[in-house]
Amino acid sequence: MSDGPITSIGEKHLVRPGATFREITDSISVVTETSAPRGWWIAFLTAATFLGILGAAVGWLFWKGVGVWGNNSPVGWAWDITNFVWWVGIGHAGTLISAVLFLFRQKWRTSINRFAEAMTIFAVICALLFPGIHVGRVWHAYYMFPLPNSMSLWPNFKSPLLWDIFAVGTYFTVSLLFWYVGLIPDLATLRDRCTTAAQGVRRYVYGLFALGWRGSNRHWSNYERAYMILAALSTPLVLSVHSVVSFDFATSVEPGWHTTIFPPYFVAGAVFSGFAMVMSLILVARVVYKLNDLVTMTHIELMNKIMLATGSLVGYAYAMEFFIAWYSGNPYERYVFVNRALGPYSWAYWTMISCNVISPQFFWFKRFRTNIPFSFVLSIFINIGMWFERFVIIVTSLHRDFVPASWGYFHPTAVDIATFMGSLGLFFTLFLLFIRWVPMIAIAELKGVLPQADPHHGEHHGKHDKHDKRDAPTEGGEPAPAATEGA
Amino acid sequence: MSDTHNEPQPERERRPVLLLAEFDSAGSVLHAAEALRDAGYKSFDAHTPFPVHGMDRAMGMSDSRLGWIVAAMATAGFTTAVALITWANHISYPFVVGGKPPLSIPAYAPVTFELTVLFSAFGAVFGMLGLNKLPRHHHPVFFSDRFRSATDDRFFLSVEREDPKFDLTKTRELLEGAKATHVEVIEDEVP
Amino acid sequence: MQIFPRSFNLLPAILGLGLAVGGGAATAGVWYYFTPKHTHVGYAPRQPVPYSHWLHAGQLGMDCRYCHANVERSPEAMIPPTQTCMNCHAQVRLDSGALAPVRESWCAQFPPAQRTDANCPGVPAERRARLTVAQAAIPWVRVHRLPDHAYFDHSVHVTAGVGCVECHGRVDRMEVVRQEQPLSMGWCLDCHRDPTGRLRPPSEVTNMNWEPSGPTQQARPVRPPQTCSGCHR
Amino acid sequence: MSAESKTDEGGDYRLQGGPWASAWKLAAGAGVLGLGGWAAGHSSNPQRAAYSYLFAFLVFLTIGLGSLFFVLVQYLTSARWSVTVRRTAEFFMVGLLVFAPLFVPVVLGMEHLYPWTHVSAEHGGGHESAPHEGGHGEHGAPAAATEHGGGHGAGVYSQEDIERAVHHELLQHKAPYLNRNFWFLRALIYFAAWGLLAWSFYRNSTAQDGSRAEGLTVRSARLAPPATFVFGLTLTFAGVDWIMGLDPTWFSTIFGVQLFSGSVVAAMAVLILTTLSLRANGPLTRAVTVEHYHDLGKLLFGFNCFWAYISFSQFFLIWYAGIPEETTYFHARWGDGPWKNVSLLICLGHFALPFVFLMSRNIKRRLSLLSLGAAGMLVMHVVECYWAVLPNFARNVLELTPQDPASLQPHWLDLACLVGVGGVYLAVVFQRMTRHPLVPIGDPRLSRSLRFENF
Repeated sequence: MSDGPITSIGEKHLVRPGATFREITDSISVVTETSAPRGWWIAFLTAATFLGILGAAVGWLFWKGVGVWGNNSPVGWAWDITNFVWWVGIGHAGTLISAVLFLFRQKWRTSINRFAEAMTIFAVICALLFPGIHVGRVWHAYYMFPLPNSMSLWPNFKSPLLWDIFAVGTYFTVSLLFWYVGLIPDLATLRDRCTTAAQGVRRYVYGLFALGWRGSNRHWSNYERAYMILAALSTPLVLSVHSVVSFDFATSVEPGWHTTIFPPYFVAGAVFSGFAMVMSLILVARVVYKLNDLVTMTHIELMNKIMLATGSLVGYAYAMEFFIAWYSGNPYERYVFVNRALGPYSWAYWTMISCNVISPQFFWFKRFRTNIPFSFVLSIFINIGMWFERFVIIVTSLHRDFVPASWGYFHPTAVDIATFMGSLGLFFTLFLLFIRWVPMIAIAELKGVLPQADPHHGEHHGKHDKHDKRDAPTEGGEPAPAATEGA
Repeated sequence: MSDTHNEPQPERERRPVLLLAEFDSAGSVLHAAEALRDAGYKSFDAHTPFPVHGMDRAMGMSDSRLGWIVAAMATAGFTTAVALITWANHISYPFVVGGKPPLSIPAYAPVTFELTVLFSAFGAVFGMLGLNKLPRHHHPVFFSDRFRSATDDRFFLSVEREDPKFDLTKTRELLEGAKATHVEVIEDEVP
Repeated sequence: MQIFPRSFNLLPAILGLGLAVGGGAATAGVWYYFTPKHTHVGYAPRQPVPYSHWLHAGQLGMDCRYCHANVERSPEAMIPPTQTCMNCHAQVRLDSGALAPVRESWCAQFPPAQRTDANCPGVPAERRARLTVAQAAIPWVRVHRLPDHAYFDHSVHVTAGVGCVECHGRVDRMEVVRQEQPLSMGWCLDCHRDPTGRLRPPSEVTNMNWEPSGPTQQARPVRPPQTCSGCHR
Repeated sequence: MSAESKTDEGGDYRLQGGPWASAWKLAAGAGVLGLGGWAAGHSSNPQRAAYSYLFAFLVFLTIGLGSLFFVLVQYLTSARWSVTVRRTAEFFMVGLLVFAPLFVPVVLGMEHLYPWTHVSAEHGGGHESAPHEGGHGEHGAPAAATEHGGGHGAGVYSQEDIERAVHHELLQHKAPYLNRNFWFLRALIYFAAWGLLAWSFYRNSTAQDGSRAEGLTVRSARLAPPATFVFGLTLTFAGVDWIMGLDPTWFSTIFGVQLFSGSVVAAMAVLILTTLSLRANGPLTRAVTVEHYHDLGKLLFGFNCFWAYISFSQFFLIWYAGIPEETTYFHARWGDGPWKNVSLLICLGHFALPFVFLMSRNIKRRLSLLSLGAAGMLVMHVVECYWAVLPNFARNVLELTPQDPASLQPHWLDLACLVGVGGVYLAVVFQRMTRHPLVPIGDPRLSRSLRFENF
């Protein structure tokens, strides 16, 4: 079944040729079994400090009320919703890598999907923080759920904000399930590697969460079906989530918010920023934990290509918005877009354009796609640019409303900034804990793409008759093993 | 199952419950499974670090029924969402917001979609666990010390005592003939 | 290597059962204990003066509006001023210790120089000098309290024919006033959605004993608002 | 690697006589007949002929563009499974070349199709340009009559007058884009781009049949990313120019994406149906298997969901915001008139039914059922194109409200144009099939595609 990659047309090995199952188990598991390197501790303490800042900022918000933020008429939404959309967007790459690339049989995903899924979960946690605190009165958060209450009041199912709750809540739940289902076999691996009595606690904890997994083929059969169904569910889900987030804006009649391209444009932007974040994180982890054999240049190059594609899609959406703003003949619409480019927030607009549209264009060239420091810097730029995209959409549309008398300019307060920095702290704290204690690369899946995972490996070598059982339906389950990109 | 585990219970008899054969490659375990299937065994299982392509057919298994569970849950999610929205915004508290009548079908779409997906995902995960009878933290195969490499780089076949063709010597011979590198008998208390 | 004992295989069943029981208990608990039905109903604070509605409104048959005089004209039903009490208690039960705060409140409004026997009936002379102006207000404790974001207008309800008893219960039987109804939004909405059975002729609004006889006579067509801005203005 | 691929391509994969070898002649005959019908209609009822023709043009142009996209994606993702069906898509792709000449009737009818053609860019204010060619007295495009006062009460501006004045001003504003010269220039660019792309990929692929040069795969893979860029932009603006321009006051930023999604659905349906038929009649029998159809079925299903998502997004945002200048599009297609039924048919037939039907793995693997699904999608694609174009006929030409039952009146010209454009296009496609093997026999990934199995 599987042959090596066809190198003459540019296909490459995804894992170092000759890698054994044992090597893969060892190289990934060892990270969770040995004490953390100093770099981990430095990063963790830094992240935890920022997490503390988040606690302080949010505590102060609860104590004083939402007035501690810079939001004010006419900019009633600012950093809170910007951060929310930014974080949700970052989550999307995880699902894209785990689900969409799985369905499209892009086997290169196996080295990075666990990583990206974890990132999704933590990013969505950070995102969920903001709707939770954005009114400053957290004890009313239950208003967002359809619970019977003494007010006889139900949430308004015609409100995009409620759709957000359902969309992001579902997204978080499904991502968590997806991640956990993928983890079960690997947790069993970690469980079975605990041999000495000193590892008793580890054994119990990993054993508990491994649910008694014993690699049974009768289990694998249902497991793989479940995994595929989850992937198939996550794919439309990931589209829906950022589409629903975009509805927060696009269902309104606010110039600059109400354009029909918002749903796919937001999704493209989300995937774009998500890949940038995966790239930033994985490049660091690759250096710190020496994962060069598992996360190869092929992965980096492919991710850069996806960033180029999604960045261009975002550029397409910017262009269409601008074109239609003019073409519509609607003076308000036109004003908003001219104001974005030339008005008081033009600095933000041009930051966005240069980070999101111009900078990924470097990835047309292989020299830049395969340059690690360059990729790292650019991924940071993209993250910044995508934050500014949400800022530009939200703040520049609001700061000039229909009544010129109420025009204003938004200034963030220290609490705004601390909350945002703190959410980064929350994200990285969780992420570092994940790296430390959970296999950061899907062990079982990676083994499945090695050449020797194919039961016919080294048997017939292309001589068996391919055509006789063509039309017999194959029975469920196994990924065609091929340790190469593309399928 | 309900016995207390800590105190030794000498009156309980330990009997062979499993034959566990070890293999060193995906190919050999696949062929051994085919051999068992062809010999008419039913209650046996393969244990592999990753799903082995073609093993379902080699073991003569039927297709997973998970899809039906998910379909049922999807229907349940869809119905729940439609009922919830209709009840909340059309029957319990009919309400005109933003010029939209209480019964606004297009506005149903987002939440209905999300709940359908949510329920389906629950169906997929918990259905999978249910079909697999997991979590099951205690299992006879874990009595084997060699079995720990089933999640690393070794491949196992286990034949259960319940199988009508189970026979300590004949089955062992069959497994050893199918290139098993090691065969052991797992004993357990039989209630 | 067998890590977990055999009994551990009961884990899923226990988890499922625990989730069902625990979740059910938590839901039921929140459902009841976190609502105004539990937190508000039955609230009967001690008042600075043990004023008895049972005596005044019940036994003596005083009309609600004698004290809560603005109820038909204003959003607030009004806590009566000391003046209202003193209309009678300048003569009646001047020796009652329980009424001392009322008499002192009346006295305290006068500058010390004017605290004469006529102005301060029933207040001993040595008390009169020590009274401060602040004591002119009797610190009545409010029993029925709506949140600030809920706008409620007594006059609208009373003139539409909502009897006092509908919201405040049989005040004429209360020695100490207590909150009878939850005053939650759902409770308001119950009536706003279908007020017919709860309306009476405006002349009978303060009648605690009124029973409907025949079709209800409405003062005017009543269509209570159910929109947000009806109450949250 | 190449040694191995040579062992695999055993079959010749060429059409050896049979119905497919002469199909192009049949198609060409039908095309000539249909275009003759259009010509007759053009002289008797030029307005209807213009709209019917644009509808048919849209139906087949989108199939060609969708096929181009399919080919691009195979190179973008270095796909292996699809190599055996790629050539069939390439035939439909190279058929794009014929749309430039097929565009002539659209140009001939543009006076009737596009109301902006009656507004001159040069003159500001309320002036309208002199009619360009032929008699336009009867069409009364919305922008045509500010000076008549609309025929209602002297001296008072009626609502209609105001609307027309606003309309006219809007078109004045858009004149830098919506003017003849630029419009022609853009059309030229689109056709040049599509022709160039289609021909490059086609030539690379067919040249490989003989040379087996793996460098050609690399070359196509290099060309694919920029080609996708060009493809996206040209498709979008062609949609804006030719379809959105039917109602020049209406606008939607998602329109290009919507057109794109429908194109891919149509192309996937055509690909499934064609390969199934080729398989039944000859050379693809062993090359394209159930496994490939399973994947093609997934793509059909997936892209149809994408189509539904995009179409719903467009509808939903316009419905929710309820801004009059946008809702006109759906008023014309929903309202309470006959088009509402077509809209409902599209909701049901283009999304709900195929969604349930094509979801099942078994149906995607049962070829008779899959072909039923694909045929249904193709029919709904035709309905959708009709739905996109013809309401503007009622509005621009007949000046009917959407509620008027006469706003939906099928015409024999619809069918004639469908046969005409389709015949010519398919003649080119089928003729290409007789010239080259039906499988890219030189492709280095072919052997993997032949052995491909789903999981």
